[in-house]
Amino acid sequence: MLLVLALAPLLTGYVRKLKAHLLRRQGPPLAQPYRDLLRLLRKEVVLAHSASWVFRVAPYLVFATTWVAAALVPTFATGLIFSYAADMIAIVALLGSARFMLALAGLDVGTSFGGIGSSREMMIASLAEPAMLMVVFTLSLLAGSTQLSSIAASLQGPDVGLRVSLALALIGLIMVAIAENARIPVDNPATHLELTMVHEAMILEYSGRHLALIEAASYLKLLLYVSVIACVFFPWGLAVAGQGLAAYLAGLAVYVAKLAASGFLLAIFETAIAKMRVFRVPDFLGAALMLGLLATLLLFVTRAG
Amino acid sequence: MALGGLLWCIAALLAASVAAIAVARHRAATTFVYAFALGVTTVALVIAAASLLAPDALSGALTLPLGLPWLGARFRLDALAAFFLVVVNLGSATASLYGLGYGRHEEAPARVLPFFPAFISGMNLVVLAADAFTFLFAWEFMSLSSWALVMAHHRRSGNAAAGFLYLLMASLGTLALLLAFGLLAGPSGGYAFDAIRAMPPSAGVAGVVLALALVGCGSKAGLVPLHVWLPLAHPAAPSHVSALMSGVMTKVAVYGFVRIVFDLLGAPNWWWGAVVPLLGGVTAAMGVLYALMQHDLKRLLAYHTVENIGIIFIGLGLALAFQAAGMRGAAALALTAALFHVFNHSVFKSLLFFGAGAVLTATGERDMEHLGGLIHRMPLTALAFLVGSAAISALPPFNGFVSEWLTFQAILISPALPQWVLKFLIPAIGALLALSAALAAACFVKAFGVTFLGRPRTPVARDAAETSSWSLGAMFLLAGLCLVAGILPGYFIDALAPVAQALAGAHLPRQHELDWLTIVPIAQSRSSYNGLLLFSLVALAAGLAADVIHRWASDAVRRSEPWDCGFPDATPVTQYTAGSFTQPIRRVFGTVVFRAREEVHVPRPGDSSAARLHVQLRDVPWDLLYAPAAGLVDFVADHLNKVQFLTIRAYLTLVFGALVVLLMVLVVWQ
Amino acid sequence: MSDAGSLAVGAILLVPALSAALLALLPDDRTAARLNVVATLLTLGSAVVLFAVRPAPGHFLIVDDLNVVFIVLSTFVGSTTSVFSASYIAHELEIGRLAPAYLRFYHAMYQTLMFAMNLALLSNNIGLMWVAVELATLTTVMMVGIYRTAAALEAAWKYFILGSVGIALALFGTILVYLAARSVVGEGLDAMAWSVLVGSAAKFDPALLNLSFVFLLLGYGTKVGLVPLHAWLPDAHAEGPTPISAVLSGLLLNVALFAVLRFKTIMSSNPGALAPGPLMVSLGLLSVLFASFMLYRRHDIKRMFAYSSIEHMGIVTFAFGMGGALANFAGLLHMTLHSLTKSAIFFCVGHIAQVKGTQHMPDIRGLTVSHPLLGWGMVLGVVAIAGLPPMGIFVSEFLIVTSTFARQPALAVVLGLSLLVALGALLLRLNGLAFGDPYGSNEPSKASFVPVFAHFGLVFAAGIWLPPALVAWFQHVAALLS
Amino acid sequence: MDRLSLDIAHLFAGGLVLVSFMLLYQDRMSGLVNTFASHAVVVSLSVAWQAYIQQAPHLYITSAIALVVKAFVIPVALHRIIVRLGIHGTIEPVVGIGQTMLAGIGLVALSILVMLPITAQAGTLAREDLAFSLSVILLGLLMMVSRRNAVSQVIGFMSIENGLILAATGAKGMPLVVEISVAFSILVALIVIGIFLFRIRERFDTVDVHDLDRYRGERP
Repeated sequence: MLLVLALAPLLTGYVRKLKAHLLRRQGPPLAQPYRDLLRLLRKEVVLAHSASWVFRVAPYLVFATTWVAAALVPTFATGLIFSYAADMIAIVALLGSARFMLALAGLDVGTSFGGIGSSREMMIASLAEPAMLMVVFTLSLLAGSTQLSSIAASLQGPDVGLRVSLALALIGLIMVAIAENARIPVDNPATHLELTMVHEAMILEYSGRHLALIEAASYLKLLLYVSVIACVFFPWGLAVAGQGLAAYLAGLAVYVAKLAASGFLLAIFETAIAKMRVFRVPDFLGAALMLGLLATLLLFVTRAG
Repeated sequence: MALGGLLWCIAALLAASVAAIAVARHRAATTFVYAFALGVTTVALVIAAASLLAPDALSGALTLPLGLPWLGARFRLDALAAFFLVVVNLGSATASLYGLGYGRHEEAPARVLPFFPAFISGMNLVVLAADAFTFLFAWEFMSLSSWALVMAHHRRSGNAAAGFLYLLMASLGTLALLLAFGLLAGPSGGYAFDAIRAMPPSAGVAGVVLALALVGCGSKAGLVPLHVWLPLAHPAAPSHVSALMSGVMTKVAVYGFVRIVFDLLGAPNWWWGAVVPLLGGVTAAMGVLYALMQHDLKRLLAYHTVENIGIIFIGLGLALAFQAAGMRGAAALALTAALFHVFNHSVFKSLLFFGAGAVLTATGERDMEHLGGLIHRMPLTALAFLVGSAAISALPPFNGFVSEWLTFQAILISPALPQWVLKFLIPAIGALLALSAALAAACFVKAFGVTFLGRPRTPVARDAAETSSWSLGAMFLLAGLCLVAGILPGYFIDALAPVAQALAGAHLPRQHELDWLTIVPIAQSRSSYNGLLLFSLVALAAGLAADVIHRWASDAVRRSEPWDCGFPDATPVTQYTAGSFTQPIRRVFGTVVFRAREEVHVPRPGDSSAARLHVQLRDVPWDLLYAPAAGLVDFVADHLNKVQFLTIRAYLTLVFGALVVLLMVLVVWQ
Repeated sequence: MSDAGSLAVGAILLVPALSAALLALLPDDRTAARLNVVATLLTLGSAVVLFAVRPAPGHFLIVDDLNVVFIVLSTFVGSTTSVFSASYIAHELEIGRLAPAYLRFYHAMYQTLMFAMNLALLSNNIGLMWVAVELATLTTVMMVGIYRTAAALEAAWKYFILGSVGIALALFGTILVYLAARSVVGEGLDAMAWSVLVGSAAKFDPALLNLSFVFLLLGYGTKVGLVPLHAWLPDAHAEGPTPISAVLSGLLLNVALFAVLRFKTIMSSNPGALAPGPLMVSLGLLSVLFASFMLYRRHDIKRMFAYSSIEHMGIVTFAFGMGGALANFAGLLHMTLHSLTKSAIFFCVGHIAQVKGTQHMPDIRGLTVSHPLLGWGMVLGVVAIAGLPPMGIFVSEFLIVTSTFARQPALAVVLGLSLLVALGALLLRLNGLAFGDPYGSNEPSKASFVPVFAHFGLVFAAGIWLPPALVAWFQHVAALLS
Repeated sequence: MDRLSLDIAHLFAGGLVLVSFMLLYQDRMSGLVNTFASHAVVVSLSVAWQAYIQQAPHLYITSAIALVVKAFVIPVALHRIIVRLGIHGTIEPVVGIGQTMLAGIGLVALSILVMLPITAQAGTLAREDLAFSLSVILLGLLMMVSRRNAVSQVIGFMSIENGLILAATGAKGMPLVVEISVAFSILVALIVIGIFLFRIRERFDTVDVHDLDRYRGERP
């Protein structure tokens, strides 16, 4: 658990740095996110008069749920302890509850921007979640399980081979990940332009430690998705429980490498693509949903063939 | 004997309703009736729970010399009945508890008190009935008493119409069931369920019966497109009655379906497993979309009932499909998921309606657009309502998630089914299910956020007052149940085992022996969920973070105006309203599902009048089914009505014509 | 034994006849009303005696299983109606709608009507029965026209014309039956006696029987109010005094139906004759369908319930037409319960119309608020007549629909749907009548609720529990009919 | 003797049908009433003949009643009414006389068709009589249906009664009760009709049933 907590900001910082480089800027140092968090933590909290306890509790819950969810993903080794506590559906649902709380918090103060944020966020989520679940279907139908560890394990197996549906699922998952993490082209974490912002609008009223927690949560989320993609579609080098420390270290190394690679790809993607209008997002995610469904159905066809 | 005890409870309830007629005007009547109902239903609840845990010991049959003389009124208590009795009496007990406080605000107690116990007893009778006549009698009695409750506030506009539509649809359902039982019983009139079980109908007849049962029970449960009455009638009743109707009566309808299709109808046919889940999926998606478009809190909840009924029917349909394919274990899983969701929905839907009732009594408002900021004035209600919202949105660690998770697991087994139609159909239904779950979350963010959060939009909302402690007690009881059933689902699933065993011929592996109280439907390697662990982990993490932060980092707080991206204007009008919240989703789905049309009237510059957004939604099933039917009746009535105004000579001509026709018939005959 | 029975029979016939004569002479209206009640109660008492002992069938009179049910029912409803009529007529006198002279006439006619109906039920001679029905028709015609308003006279005139035509057709049918019987049992009274006819009907000439049944069905069916012979019924109910509407719906229709049943038994005991079932089923179904649609456009409350009477008579005819032990049982039950319910409804309606001073439904609103007893009585009545539990009609409709669906699905579906249509109309009206904000005068009603709730109590009890003796009785009769 | 008596019976019965057709043909009030009188005469004759060939003296009573009441009393009364109401004018039948006649012929054919299957067991005499009386009844109904005027409707009704009497007397040995009832009913019927016409006269200018209908409760 601590590992993911430690790694998450690093990933974000890494992506930011890369983007800056691609834009010919010399971006913030890798450790910048850590500094942000620490500074925010030390600042005092400014609360609106109309804020209720929901507003104050939300950050902790958001952070905690996301953290737990991230910790449940087999990052560098399968069959970790507690991995049976929740399967992939549960993880998706956990993220869902985090979003639920956040959206409520966005509505709590009673400002127009919080409303915009929450409503758009829920609209996006209402499409992203089914898409995600469809991907989960594909994988679990393939692996005969919804346990991430066993999915990874079975995908490691030789009999999987290369499948159309897998590719589709991968694309779908990536699209969902982009949407869920409020990256370009769905959302832009770096802007406060009211017409376009979604995630930022929700947390507009936050400050101090609350903001820190939420930021941390979003870092974790990014990490979570990346590592899910990594461990499911590129399951090589995952250590299996009880193989001993060496294996764990190897797995860890491979894992970090994977993170680096995917972060790199993400950065390139983001710089290459422009932000889209809010009401194009449904089409985008609808496409993801369709892909997921298609993947599921194609699965039967390929099974049949 | 358990059954006898239950029947005595029912008799006591009926007696109470008769007594209530006499004493309704008295001031203490409210307390008396609700307290009595609370006591009796609690007893019934205990008996039912006991007989569910030990079905072999306590189940039994009984025949009273009532109803059809040569048949008698037959009652039977088996595992299925016991489970639904638990649901019914749990809901009724909490409703009575809530009523102890809520009933004080009732303006016309004489129109509520006599029918409340009658309604409860009617639902109990339906579940216990063991022959067609008693079943339908109780069924219609239930509808009738609830109709009376819907008509309690008959002076409020629209309630009379709601009651009319309700009773009409209920009678349509009863008619369908009547025909279904007519088919099952055969010309000899073997109305007893045992007799029907003894001679299961042929495949064709069974198909017709299934269709009739879908109409009959679906119209009561609110399957699309038979749902139109539900969002009108449920909110019209007093809130604790709405809770009963929405949370419990729809479950009685589900019971009727299960009893007929799983118990009486014999072996299912595979296409049943295609039709029923499809209906369920459509119902779920439509229901939640309707709900999103509502600004009336209670109506929104009613539409969510439609959605959850859809989810339940998905589970039931899957069970049928698996049964037809002979996959007993899978059938048991699907059935358990459906029944568990029945229980869960009854719990959190009652909770939510109680919350809505509290809001209603505190502010006199059902329209969310006039509420807001209530969390400051009624924090406890808000907390309970929040729990309910999380539960109905299928968020862990609450109970709603567990049952939907089980349903997903059942869907994931579907590829093993032989029929290609099902192979392709059921994952699509899964997509619908996921969609409706996500939309439900969105909808309850709206419901809770707009009602309780933000700043009050009207004076009534600003100076609302917390509701009575009785009502709060009822709400927190249910909220606690939501959490317990969410983190310790194993025990509940085990309790459902005998039901699944009886209906599907198999049951899930015993859950509560597993370490850490994990639930494992099929196999550890396949899927598992541990609510307790998740809950404790999250709590741990949150506590840890809070602790760390408050110890090492600052915990200073400064209150100030909201920043709002630098906008100083702080009138509550600028808040996001329910309408604006759902606008994106309306844009996405509305045009397809509701033929939604938005017109924005922006005044010309210089014109100081407010800009106006007019949204028009159309209820497609209504336009396609009900409006034509009503039009047809009107048309026929209009044209036949001319016969009322003929001359005597014309009437004589009718007689004459009849005579001549009959004589001709005679001639042709011979 | 049997002489006690014949005594009872004599009482049933003589008490009404004598009291009719007496009432015609009696000037004082209070005592007249009381005498009216007493007479009907006496008749009821002597009718109940027939359960215990019954005389041997004579040439003109007979008491058998079939008509005892009808007699007790009609005498009972007759007595309760007389109680109701006492309070109703008193009010009519107050507001001066009836002159005392007409009142005397009214009471005399009431008893004459009782006499005629009892005679029709008791007669063992098809000719005598015909005369009795004719007499009943004439008396009711008189009473329908008693208010002497244009509408009332017009209704009476229509009733008279259609009724006499029906009676004429029935007479022709009767003659045909006699002809059919004559060649078998020989000339004379025997050829017109039920007791003889039923036994030897097998040897009758089928063609004659068929012809006769067509005429009898149309003739007496006019009285039953089967569509398309129904035209007199709604107006006669709407324009006459309410007690008469109650008696019409509750009793006279039954008596006519009783006649049809008698001839049906003859028909069905002759193998060569065409089955009477299909004719009755089609006429009954037509009536149900037609009446349930006609309910929608009604503004006059009494006329609406008159149409509902047509509907229910259609149901009963349908049931008897379907035949079979179950359906016949249901038909008998339905007929009994319907006359109880409908007369009770008319009691309510009468008081409501008197309190509100109108029969025009749009002007009657919110009764449960302004007059709780009347309003809830109305609700109860509509619930009962619509066949919803816990009231008894649910039982009979349950039996009819289910037993039909197993044999003739299409018919059952049509029947069920038209019942639904009727329910819709009744509910629509009930919403206006009983609920919403009250409208019109709020003066308390000096109504006597004993008859109303006595009837509803019986109907309710029938819905919950049917006494085994009654059930055995009905089953026996049902077996006779099929 | 039998053969001849049969023929004579037929003669009367057929005559009655003929007169019914004449009733249909009439289009003036006074003429209509007179034709009805002759209708009654024919009936009484045929009844008397039946009484003769059946050796049933009580039938003579019936024939006498028919002769007195319907051939004289009622026509006179009707004439009075007509005069008082001032409606000797045309009767304005709903459909033209021609079509009415054709319909009548159809009805007669129908009644014969209906009677054909009846076995001779019931006695040819009865059978033929029945055919004729049925057609008389149907024609009477047709008359009631095809006339707008209350008086002519009453006449149609009474011609139906005549048909019934014909049938009843044709039925050999039928007990007296029927005749009494018929006479009785006609008597009462006349009283009632008289009362009604009187009252109606009070309220309306005409007895045309068509006008009465305006006074129904629910005309929208």
